[in-house]
Amino acid sequence: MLYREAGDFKTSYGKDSQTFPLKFDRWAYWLLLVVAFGVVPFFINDYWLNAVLLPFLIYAIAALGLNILSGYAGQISLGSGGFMAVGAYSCYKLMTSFPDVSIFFHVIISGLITAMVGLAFGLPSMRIKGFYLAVATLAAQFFLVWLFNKVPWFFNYSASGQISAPERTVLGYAVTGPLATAPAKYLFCLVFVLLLAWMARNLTRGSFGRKWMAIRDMDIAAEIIGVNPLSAKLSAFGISSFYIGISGALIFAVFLGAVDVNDTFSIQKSFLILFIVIIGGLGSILGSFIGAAFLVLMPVLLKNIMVGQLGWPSDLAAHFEFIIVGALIIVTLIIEPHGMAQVWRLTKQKLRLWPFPH
Amino acid sequence: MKLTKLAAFAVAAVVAASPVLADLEFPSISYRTGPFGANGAEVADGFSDYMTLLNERDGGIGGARVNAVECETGFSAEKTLECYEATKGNGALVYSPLSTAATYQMIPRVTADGIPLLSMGYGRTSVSNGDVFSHIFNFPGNYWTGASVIVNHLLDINDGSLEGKTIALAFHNSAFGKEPIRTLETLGEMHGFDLTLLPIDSPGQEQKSQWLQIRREKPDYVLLWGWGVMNQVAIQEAANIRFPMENFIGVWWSGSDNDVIPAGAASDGYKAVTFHAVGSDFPVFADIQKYVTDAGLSAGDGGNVGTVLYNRGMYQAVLMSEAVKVAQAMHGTADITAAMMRDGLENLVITDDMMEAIGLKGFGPNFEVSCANHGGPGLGAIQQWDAETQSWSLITDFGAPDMDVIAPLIAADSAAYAAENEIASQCN
Amino acid sequence: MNQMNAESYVTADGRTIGGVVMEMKNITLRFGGVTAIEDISFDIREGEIRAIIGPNGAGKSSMLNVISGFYVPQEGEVWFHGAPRPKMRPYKVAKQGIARTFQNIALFEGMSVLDNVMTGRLTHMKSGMLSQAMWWGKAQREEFENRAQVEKVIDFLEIQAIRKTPVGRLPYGLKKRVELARALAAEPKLLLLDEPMAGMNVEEKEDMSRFILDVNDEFGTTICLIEHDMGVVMDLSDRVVVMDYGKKIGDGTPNDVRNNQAVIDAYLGVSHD
Amino acid sequence: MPDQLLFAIEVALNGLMTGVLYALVALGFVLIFKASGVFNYAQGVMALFAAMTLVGIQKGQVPFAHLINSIFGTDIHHFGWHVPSIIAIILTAGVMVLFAWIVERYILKHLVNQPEIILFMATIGLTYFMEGFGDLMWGADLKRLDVGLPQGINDMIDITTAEWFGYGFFIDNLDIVATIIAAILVAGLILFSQYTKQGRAMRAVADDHQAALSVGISLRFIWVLVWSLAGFVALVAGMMWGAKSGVQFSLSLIALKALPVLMLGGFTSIPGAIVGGLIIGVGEKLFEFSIGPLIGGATENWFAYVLALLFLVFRPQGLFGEKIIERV
Repeated sequence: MLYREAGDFKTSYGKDSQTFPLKFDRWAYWLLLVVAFGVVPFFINDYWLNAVLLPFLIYAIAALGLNILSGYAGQISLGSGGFMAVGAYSCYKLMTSFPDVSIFFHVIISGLITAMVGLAFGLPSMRIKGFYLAVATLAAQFFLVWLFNKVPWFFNYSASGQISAPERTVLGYAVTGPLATAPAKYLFCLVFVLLLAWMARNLTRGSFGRKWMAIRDMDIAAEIIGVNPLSAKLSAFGISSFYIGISGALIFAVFLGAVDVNDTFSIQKSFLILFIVIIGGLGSILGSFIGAAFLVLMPVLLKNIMVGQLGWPSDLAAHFEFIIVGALIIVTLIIEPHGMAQVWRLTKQKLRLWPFPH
Repeated sequence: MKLTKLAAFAVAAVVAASPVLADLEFPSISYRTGPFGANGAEVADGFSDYMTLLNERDGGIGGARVNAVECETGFSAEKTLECYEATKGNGALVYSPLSTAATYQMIPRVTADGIPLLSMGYGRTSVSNGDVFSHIFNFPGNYWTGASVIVNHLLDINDGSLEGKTIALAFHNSAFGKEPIRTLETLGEMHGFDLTLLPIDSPGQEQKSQWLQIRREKPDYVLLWGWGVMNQVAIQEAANIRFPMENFIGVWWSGSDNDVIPAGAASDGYKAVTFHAVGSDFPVFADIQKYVTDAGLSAGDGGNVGTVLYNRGMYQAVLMSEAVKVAQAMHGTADITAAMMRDGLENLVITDDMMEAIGLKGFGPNFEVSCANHGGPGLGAIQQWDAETQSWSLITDFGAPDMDVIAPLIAADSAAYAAENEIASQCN
Repeated sequence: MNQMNAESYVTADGRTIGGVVMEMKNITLRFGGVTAIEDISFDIREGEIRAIIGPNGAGKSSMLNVISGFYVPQEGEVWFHGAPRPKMRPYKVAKQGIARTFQNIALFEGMSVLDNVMTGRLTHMKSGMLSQAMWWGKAQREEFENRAQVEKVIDFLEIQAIRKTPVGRLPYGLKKRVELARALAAEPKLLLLDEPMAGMNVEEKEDMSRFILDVNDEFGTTICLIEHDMGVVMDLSDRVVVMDYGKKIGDGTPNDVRNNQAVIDAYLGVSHD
Repeated sequence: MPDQLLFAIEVALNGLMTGVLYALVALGFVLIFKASGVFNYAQGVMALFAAMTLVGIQKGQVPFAHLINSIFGTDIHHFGWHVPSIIAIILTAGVMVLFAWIVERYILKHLVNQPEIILFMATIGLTYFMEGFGDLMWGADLKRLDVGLPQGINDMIDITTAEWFGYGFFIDNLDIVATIIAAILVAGLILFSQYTKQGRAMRAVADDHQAALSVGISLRFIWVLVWSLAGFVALVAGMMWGAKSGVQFSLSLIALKALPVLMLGGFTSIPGAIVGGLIIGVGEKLFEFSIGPLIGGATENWFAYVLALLFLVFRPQGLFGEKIIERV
């Protein structure tokens, strides 16, 4: 009976549309924030911060973005990798052209630039639907990667075509470059995650969210009741690209520090983000986080268990990793096609009734 | 509830994964899966088998056992980073990611963490300038010396003049493939040959356009700067258009058994530059057979012994272990640290006597590493494929590259890096 | 408001019927070779309940789609508020105050009842993306004002209890009611109902009829509806258009229509040749 | 510039041939999508798996040898026999039928009535699974595929065209063979779907699931059937591409080459897949030939997609689709 809603009455519309309608959830949320900001960066070792939590946070941002587009507005995109590259290269150009401006703004502006590019590639969604659109977004993926590989201006004419992030500081702490400490990088990303998740939540519970979902569920009916499909789809593309661009900028500047566009922003990345969204749950903010945690943690766990604990040869372990991840995706889809967020929701519902299930 | 259990398990898994300390840690960042897995596996086998040999035959290096734990990356820069973060805290002595893209990412990191990195024949060429790149080594050869050795070979067979010749460069459209362009352009101006650039996008499964162009324009020579499936397709397509194989020369990453075998007899005569010898005709292989393969300790299925890439992985292990010996002697302890390992690499001298003692006489050139020169002399030889015997053979001696051309390029590129990252001179 | 047909009258039950709000002039609609609507003209007056009836395939739904701007007729004009309506996308038509329901329920299945009804208010919500993302005063205020409006509709249609239920889980009759709620939430000037009682049992039909009459009565909403059930139509509507095979075969009060020979033939199935 | 024209013709001809190879991969997608509404991303990895299995059987490789050896400490690799190509091909086709059955039994059956995106994701999951499974079963090393397909320049065409135009055209023998095999394959598929009971049932299901069910056609059988056919198409595609580049991981990436073909030709049209393949093949080769040098080359990866995208913007129903009438 710990987890209950009885007696939790709402007396205003504001309270009724709260993110966490239950008091227990609100407490859990604030506690989580305190832990994330106050405990994690100081008590977790660098490996977990750098190799697990950083990608988790950054992919969660990308997943939030793709979830807005695919989960809320129903437009499947396989171009996330290309849009991330836009964010990364914008950030690089901004960092090197305006070294005196705070990296914080560079990242935001990178997101805005990506949003513009996203709008351009979102235009065909007026005419093309479903899988055709999904495949069409691959045009963005391949074209953008080719562009960044080809035009030397984007990588400041460096011989190898790679870009690497110079050192930038926030409040005196380096967050990019080789001397940045793991907690600083983690906190920098965490701020973005928090801000963007909060914005995503606000957008999806308001009239934009309803427009997107209306287009997703039945685009013709949505148009007839007054939703402008062009602005709804394009706003979804724009916002989604904004998120994905920011995540691309963070991957480049904070997480990896240097990027080769073929490798980091390949189509595999697009699939990874889509996986995160689907496994986590389409149309769920929480799902984006669960999915990211699952797909970032899972390979690390499998590797540590198979190679570290069982002592298998690393190639066998790698093959099994593919097999297990693939099988888990299939199994998850079979058991709960709405993703892990739905599992979580159902569990909570059961908990509310516990221990009196009837 | 479920999640906490999972997290607890995760922590347990990671803690248990940390190996016992006081060994010589050589994290082997390898890829046996993914688009380049076929190549990565051979290199990793060679590296791992030699390290195993040292443990089994000599009880390690200077009495300290070697612990070469593999970490699979699938050729992904992100997984490489994960491997790096997972292993660097365990006393890792030196890294070698076998990927140019990953090397670029690791250069600032390992420098900051004080761990040396050896990118043998790949990575950023200008790291040869140890004055700027204190922790990065790329002996015994790099892309620019490789390109120069190839051009020298072409000069040799053309009686010293390439005036009016045309050379096409088919390159992997990435950081790796673009590396030699500047050197080749400079050499082209010097020797009067025309350079045609043919970028091929990864993975390079479909190259018909490029090879039709080669067929039309009939360049005198084609150079190949590829990796993985791109090489196999290129050699097959060259055979299809009947491009003379002896005029087709690859970099050392385009000169493995994997690259020529699929084309069968048609690949006979294909050439590649290399910085170490080929084949398994060296005494050390008998030891590997005895102590590793027969003992059931080989890293792969044992089928790769003696291939070009296996030898390269082994050579890397040889050079690293020799550097360990130097470091042990310098600091008077068997249990060296990464900083000592850096000193060992920087003071490494390879002589004929050493190579003979290892059982690899004539396997690689002699060279010296110094603070200013982390790249060695960049000697290279040309190997040629014989499809009938399914074997490579060296057709030239190890020759020197044109350092007059390369040295200024290295100086310029490293100076730019030093300025960008505000690095002071390391050697004075 | 209406220049050409300004005379208004009062019905037997005391409602005031105003001038012509919408006029269809010689509408012809073709799909490829098939003519769905052929040269049909009729008008809709302010405050009235106007019905379109006819057998299956008569072109009734197509007519409604023309009014809501989803189909563009090849010939003819749609006059709204005394002026020809230019060709425009359906969402703009909706913004002019025309709301509708659909024959095969077109609710947004992935959303709750409340959110579905809230989508009906979208034409009234203007706050920008940034202020919504920040949940700033204006966006929040707008949300709550519209929510209050929606709650009125929810109360009116007596669907308070299912407010937070996903519509996918609702039974058919309730879905129809939610769809009506969504249309009403838009506070339309003209409400189009496409077979609002199709597939309902007698009790549900009675409920729905009462809601339609109440909407018309309380909010003075002009209603144009398509219905199969002749009895219901005759009870509800002020005037009736009868269609058959894309042509208009009758137009007038229920009584006029009931006595029209062509209508009787169409409904009793006299052969057409 | 008559030379340029000749070159362009040569490039276009080669593009046509490459287009046939693209169409082969696209065909597998179409078969499955038409009959089951599944957008099967695993088609590429199926081609890889089929080619690996073919080589494995041919050379008498022991499946899962590496796994067995590491668990039991044994050292087995080969059975020591060599299976003739034709028998190996038949056995591989059998394996692909088994694969189809397993996919239906353990995946599709549990995902009936799920939205298309879920089915699509399941096939990406299947792709991951098969990548790992294939490597585990046959090893990740590079394998040479030799089933006796001819390769290299066709001398007759070279000499004849040299006589006619003064410039000998390059046409690869493998491409000619691939074109012939593709033609036979398509003809066979058409005959199968027109004149056999199973074929008619397949078409019925493609037309209308519900109606087909109501006349007693077993949907599950049809699904196994189309997945088997797609597996067979994958085997052919794997052989053709494998002969070019050896059998290894990158073979699975040919799926990416088939996607723009599908956009152009439509997901449900077999003629669309073929014509789309040809258009993409010729288009990308001519673009690389004419515009490529101006903008730095290596345009082929994205040009096909952009071409398909532009085409769809102006004709959303695809090449052979009928004009879409929207209803509410």
